[in-house]
Amino acid sequence: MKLITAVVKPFKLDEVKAALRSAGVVGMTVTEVRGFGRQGGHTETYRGAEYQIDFVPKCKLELVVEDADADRLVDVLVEGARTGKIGDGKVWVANIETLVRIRTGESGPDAV
Amino acid sequence: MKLITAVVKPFKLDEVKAALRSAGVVGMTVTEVRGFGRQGGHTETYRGAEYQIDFVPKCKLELVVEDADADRLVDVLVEGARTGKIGDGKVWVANIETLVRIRTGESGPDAV
Amino acid sequence: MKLITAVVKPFKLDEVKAALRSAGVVGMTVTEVRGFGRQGGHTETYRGAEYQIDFVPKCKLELVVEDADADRLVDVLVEGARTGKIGDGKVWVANIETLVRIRTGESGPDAV
Amino acid sequence: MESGNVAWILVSAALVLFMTPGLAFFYGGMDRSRNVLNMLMMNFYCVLVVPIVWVVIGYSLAQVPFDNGFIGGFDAVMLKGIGLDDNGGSLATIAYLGMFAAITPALISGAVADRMKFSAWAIFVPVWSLIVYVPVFKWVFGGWLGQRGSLDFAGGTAIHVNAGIAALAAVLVLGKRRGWPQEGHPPHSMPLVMIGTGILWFGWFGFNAGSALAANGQAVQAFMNTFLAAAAGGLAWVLVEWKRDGHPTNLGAASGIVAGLVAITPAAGYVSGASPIWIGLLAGVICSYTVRAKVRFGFDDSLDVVGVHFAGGLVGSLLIGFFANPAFFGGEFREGLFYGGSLRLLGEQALANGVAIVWSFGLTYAIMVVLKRTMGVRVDPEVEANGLDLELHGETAYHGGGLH
Amino acid sequence: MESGNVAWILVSAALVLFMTPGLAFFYGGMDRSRNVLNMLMMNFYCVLVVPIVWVVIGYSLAQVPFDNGFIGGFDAVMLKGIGLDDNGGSLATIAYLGMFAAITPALISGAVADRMKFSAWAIFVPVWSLIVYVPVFKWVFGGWLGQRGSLDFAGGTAIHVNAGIAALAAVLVLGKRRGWPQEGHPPHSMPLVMIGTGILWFGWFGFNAGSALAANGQAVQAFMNTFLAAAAGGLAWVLVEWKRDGHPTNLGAASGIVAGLVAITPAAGYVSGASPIWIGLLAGVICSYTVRAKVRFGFDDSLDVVGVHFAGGLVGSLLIGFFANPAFFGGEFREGLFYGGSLRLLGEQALANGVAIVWSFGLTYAIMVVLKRTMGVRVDPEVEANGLDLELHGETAYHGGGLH
Amino acid sequence: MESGNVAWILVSAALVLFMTPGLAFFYGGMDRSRNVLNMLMMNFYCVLVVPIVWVVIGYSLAQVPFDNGFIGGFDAVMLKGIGLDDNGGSLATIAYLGMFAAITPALISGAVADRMKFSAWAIFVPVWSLIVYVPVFKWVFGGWLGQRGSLDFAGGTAIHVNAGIAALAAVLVLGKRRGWPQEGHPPHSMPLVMIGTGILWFGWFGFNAGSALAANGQAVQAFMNTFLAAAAGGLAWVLVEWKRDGHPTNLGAASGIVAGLVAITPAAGYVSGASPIWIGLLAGVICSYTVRAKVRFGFDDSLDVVGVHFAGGLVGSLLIGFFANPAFFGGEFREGLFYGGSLRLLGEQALANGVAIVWSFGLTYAIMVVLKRTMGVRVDPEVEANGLDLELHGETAYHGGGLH
Ligand SMILES: Nc1ncnc2c1ncn2[C@@H]1O[C@H](COP(=O)(O)OP(=O)(O)O)[C@@H](O)[C@H]1O
Ligand SMILES: Nc1ncnc2c1ncn2[C@@H]1O[C@H](COP(=O)(O)OP(=O)(O)O)[C@@H](O)[C@H]1O
Ligand SMILES: Nc1ncnc2c1ncn2[C@@H]1O[C@H](COP(=O)(O)OP(=O)(O)O)[C@@H](O)[C@H]1O
Repeated sequence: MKLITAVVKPFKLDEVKAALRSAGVVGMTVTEVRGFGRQGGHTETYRGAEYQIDFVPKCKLELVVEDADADRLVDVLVEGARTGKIGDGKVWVANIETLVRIRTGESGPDAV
Repeated sequence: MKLITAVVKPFKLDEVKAALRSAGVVGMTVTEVRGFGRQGGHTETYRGAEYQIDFVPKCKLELVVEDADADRLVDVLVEGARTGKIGDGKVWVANIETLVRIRTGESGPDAV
Repeated sequence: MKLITAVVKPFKLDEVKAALRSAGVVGMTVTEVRGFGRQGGHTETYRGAEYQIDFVPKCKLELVVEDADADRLVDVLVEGARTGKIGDGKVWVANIETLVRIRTGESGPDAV
Repeated sequence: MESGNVAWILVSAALVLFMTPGLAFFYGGMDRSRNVLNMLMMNFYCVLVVPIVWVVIGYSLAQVPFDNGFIGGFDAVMLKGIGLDDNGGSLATIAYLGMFAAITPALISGAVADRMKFSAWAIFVPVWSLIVYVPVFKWVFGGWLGQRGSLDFAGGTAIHVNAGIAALAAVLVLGKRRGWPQEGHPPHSMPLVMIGTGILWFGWFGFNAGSALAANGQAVQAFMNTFLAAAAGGLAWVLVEWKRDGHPTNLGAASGIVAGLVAITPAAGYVSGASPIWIGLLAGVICSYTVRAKVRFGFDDSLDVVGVHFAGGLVGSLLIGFFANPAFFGGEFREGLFYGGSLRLLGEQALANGVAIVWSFGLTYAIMVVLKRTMGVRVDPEVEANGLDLELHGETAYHGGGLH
Repeated sequence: MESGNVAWILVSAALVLFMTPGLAFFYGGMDRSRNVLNMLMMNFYCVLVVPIVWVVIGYSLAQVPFDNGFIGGFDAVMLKGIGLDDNGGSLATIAYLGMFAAITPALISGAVADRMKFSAWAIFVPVWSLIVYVPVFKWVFGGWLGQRGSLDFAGGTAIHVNAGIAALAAVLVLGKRRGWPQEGHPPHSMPLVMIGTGILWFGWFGFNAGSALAANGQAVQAFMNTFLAAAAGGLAWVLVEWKRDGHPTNLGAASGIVAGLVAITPAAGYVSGASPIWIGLLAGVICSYTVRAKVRFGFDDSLDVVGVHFAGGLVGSLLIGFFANPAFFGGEFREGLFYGGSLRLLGEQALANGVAIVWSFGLTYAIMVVLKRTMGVRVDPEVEANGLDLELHGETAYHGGGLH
Repeated sequence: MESGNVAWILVSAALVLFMTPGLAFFYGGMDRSRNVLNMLMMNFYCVLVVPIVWVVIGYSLAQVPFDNGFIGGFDAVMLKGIGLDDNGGSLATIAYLGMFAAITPALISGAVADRMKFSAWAIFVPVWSLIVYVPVFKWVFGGWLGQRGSLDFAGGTAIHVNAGIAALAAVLVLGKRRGWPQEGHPPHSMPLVMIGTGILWFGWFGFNAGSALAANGQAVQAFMNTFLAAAAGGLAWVLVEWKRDGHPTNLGAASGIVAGLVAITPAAGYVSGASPIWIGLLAGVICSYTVRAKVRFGFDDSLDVVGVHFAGGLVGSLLIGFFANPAFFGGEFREGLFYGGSLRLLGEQALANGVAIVWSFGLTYAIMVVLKRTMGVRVDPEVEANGLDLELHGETAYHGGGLH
């Protein structure tokens, strides 16, 4: 099975979620993260002193999916998260060995 | 070596931690995450307007373990996290190549 | 490509970031996490009652890098994060299959 | 003026000043975490600019000469001629009224939340104060509407109806938030909302009971009315939503408290006995429904300024026509219907509010249109998406952990 | 009544109203983030329902006729016959006392935190107010206990001991929280606790010094005592824990401040000089130990209502027997032991508290048992595990980031 | 004393007490989340220890005998001889002044944030109060500096300049924070900063207008001045930074409000008309630049106590030399330059501040050096890195989620 990890802009989360759902995804896990990248950070000024904030807020999605679905879902994800502006984020895919559903103990594709 | 990732209900965290500790685990990393799944979210009502909150709070555990321990620890984890109710979460296992202990630079099983 | 994951002490984050940047890293993703390990937690006392806090704040870094850079960057990371005191954290490396840049759809090393 | 009265006016003035931060937290807690500072800033800005405007020219236009029914003049510009005789009584009153001038435009900020240019707000506030607030204030307190016999003890018409309808005009020009009403935005910090609520109620005793401008029986009754109407309003809203939506909520309690306070504001010095309880209950029930109007009619009043302040203020102001009880106060105003009065008082209340509504709606709309055509009133979609705190103010509300 | 006195009573009443939100934040900050809104709601609910109960019937039962030693009557139901003569003095006092009625049951909420059904709380509060609070209040203030010579200036017996022992009765019926005492739950927001603490101390000046019902010398001394006892209580607790537990903590400072305030409450208008410092120090030290009783004796008083309010109130009330100083006040009450008095005053203090304890414990226990048998008092284990905010109120305290 | 005046002093005293928590939140919000509790504790500690020190010995040294120009004595130790005659007037004043004594050292805490040993702070506060605050207070209010004709209405010299320059001395001994000035630390919670700001402004009405020690015309003018100077200060700072840095910020508004309040403090009872607006504007503009001095001159004044309180206090105090208007008040003090006065008043202001600066800087430096040589004033680098909350107080500000 595959673990798809995506880092996206926070305000795109709802759209991405909706797109994935339409594509048949029934589960995923999301984390608030901070990204460092080409987009660069921003400057905040407090009492005239500038603070360089390098990390910008992002959302990280993790989805375990069946091998066969991976490519298609990566496309859906990329589609849904794209604004075309710098900082849209990344998607990467890794192989995983087992997936277990805690409630039932089922494993493999049945556990998705 | 293996990376075990588990998404569990927050109030089960202490129990899971205790179970893993008894099973010999000496280290792990935990993240507050939000889960989307069959459990569904919930509705909050503010001034009579309903807000659908799709994401429910979960805890994500990550443990790097020796290959030989992986299966056993997955079982311990599943055992400790189970309530039998929907939303208990998932466990998945991936292969990793190196593990390094920053303090000493040790790597491989010694670094766990 | 490789996914380098590192768990480090929060106050080392800036140094590690700077070191990685000098080593040519242009992107990474950071998460606030809590670590459980040999370092142990601490005790807080509220109205005379002791609470054992097992989890200590850590920062988790994730970097997707080209295969050829992985070892070097792990070294840079370990170097930058080390204080020599217990609790300095771990680094592990996993293989990943694809990396896609959402903005452009580029994939593989070009997407880093 | 007796020292006890001076003390009471000063305390009341300090309490009303404290209400603007309270309002900021009430609104700010309801907002999303990426816009909370913009919300706080819109409110705090009002207490920075309005006090200056008020003493430089506003007070003079609003009051002096006192016998002019339509507008004051320039005699008291920059407090000219205001001394400390009468133990400081008149100056204390001017300071006290300045607090009201400051919080009134702040009320509007809740409606325009999340999308208004701060630069436009910076112009809107002083302009609105002078050409909307000041005349309505004059007409109601001592001017032609007041002289005809309409009643407004502490600013139901002059403040809540006025700001509430202005909020409607403002959002009609401004347009809806991106994604509204499909996307919901629950309060980012309910404890902050409740901090604001506590401060508001506390401060409102100064707002209402202070309006007697003396520590006397009328002040005491206004105090008691403020206590009871707020409680009744909160209780009513909580019970309605418990039945209707299934849960008694903190935001319901807070909203009902504010609705009750708004409704009792015009009536506080004119009603007695169980009347404040009825007024509070009615306001709580009614406002728990009027906040839904925005979705039905499609105007995006972000934090329900229309549903709470306009509706609550109007309810309270009209209910004076039923509950006014001059005999109790030994006062020289008309009886309400329940105390043997004719429809005349209710008619005057309707007229006064009608005039305020037309004036405020029309002129606010005009100000917003002019601002829109000149400097623009709305932030870019990207600014809206990224959050106004960072984009407009270069600040972030919360910085946690080691990530900075 | 002089305007200065009216002003002082009104200010004091507003300050006491502000204390209930303050208490909500003090308790709410100590709670976990998934139950904080339930805690706030339990407190705010008290200021919604009790004011109505108080003016409709409570005040009348508590006071009128005044010469009845056991219970008032129905003469002043819905404020019947209360006018604005005496410059509003009597009505001001009724409003002021209404604030006390509202905060007293709110104190209990800290004990039952995290597991009580809100519906049961909604019934408990008005019922408890009428059958526990009102009689004890009557007996202590003007009724038979007061007539015998026991002293309670601002509600040590009538409020803190009363609510504190009721808290014990309530948790005995309610049972322990899931996981208690093995699992600990540190405060989810110490800044919120300290906001509550600041508001409480600020408001307590109205609570204590306002109880003189005039801006006179006794009020001033009560004010000074409130200042010093709170400081001494906080200092004592901090020093004890610094020595004992190794750290001076904010929660210790806050708890000691509250303990000092509770202890000085009954004594504030009867002691002078260095006495408030001693009372505060003793309360701080003693309460820093009594909060541990719950673990030893196994009753789950979540936020230490028994350890702080019952213990602190009792300490302060009994210390009157030592420190009362009528000569200083020119007052007609008995001397304490340190000022040449006999054991009589101490005896009366013990009797008054004993009576309050028995009545309050017994009836509170009975109310809780009836509620338990009828509607149930405890939420389901799953509700407890998931948090009361979401389950009972359909709200979440904090919504951050882009995840909603 | 009339009841109205007693009421006003008591209210003012309560307001000033409330300012110390307000200051704690103002500073605490600006701090990082791992040091916020240390910051709160440093502030709250002041209201625990100073009240005791004040009544035991401080007040007596600071005031009694009144005709001594240099230092009081031991006649009023532990309030000896202070009764309730004059309706409690003198005791009320002592309580009121005790609030000022408590907040003054608290001001310094902002400078030493993030690195001072709490044990050293615990000694520093009472020692500093007695040997720095008390003499300066005496000299300025009724002592030789005051007798020469320098003016300080509510503590510009005695409190803000005094604490501000002491802050400088303290950080010179203490040294810079690890990583400063390269590493920046934005405020961890701007809403907390704004809660503090709201409370500070609210309380400052008691600080300034209360200093008239009566509810009279001078109090009213001081109130109006406090209102206008704060508004003008906030407005000025916001406009400067909007132009200079590109954004109008909440922290700018808050800082400007405080700067305006600090500057009007010494002048509040001596200036009138548009003067407070000018004073506020000047203070806002000047302090928005003086906060930058620390980076240029390399002293690490963490939260800008020098830049705001020292600079603002000095500006306000010297401006009295221009704006003082005795005719308006019917008062017996010298005219400022703009009201026909000579340079004499300005000279006296300069002298008084000069003396305060030398005394305060010198002795504070000495106290800090002694503490450094004996117990040490600075935490270990590791403690600093891990955060003072956990290391010194065994507490963590926020506990969220299921992770504990
Ligand atoms: N090599 C990387 N490894 C992990 N995360 C990355 C990497 N590069 C970028 N990211 C994440 O993706 C986000 C967007 O990347 P950025 O370089 O800013 O823009 P873009 O993806 O449009 O080129 C970053 O904020 C960071 O969270
Ligand atoms: N395919 C998936 N990939 C990643 N995380 C998942 C996936 N499916 C579920 N999860 C996580 O597991 C949690 C529980 O899943 P859910 O479907 O609600 O219940 P159950 O595991 O009992 O079937 C979700 O909240 C989510 O965090
Ligand atoms: N086996 C593991 N899997 C995942 N994370 C781990 C593991 N062991 C330790 N960690 C993480 O590394 C951090 C440091 O580990 P710890 O054992 O305390 O010290 P050290 O790495 O110096 O031996 C922990 O807080 C935890 O976040």
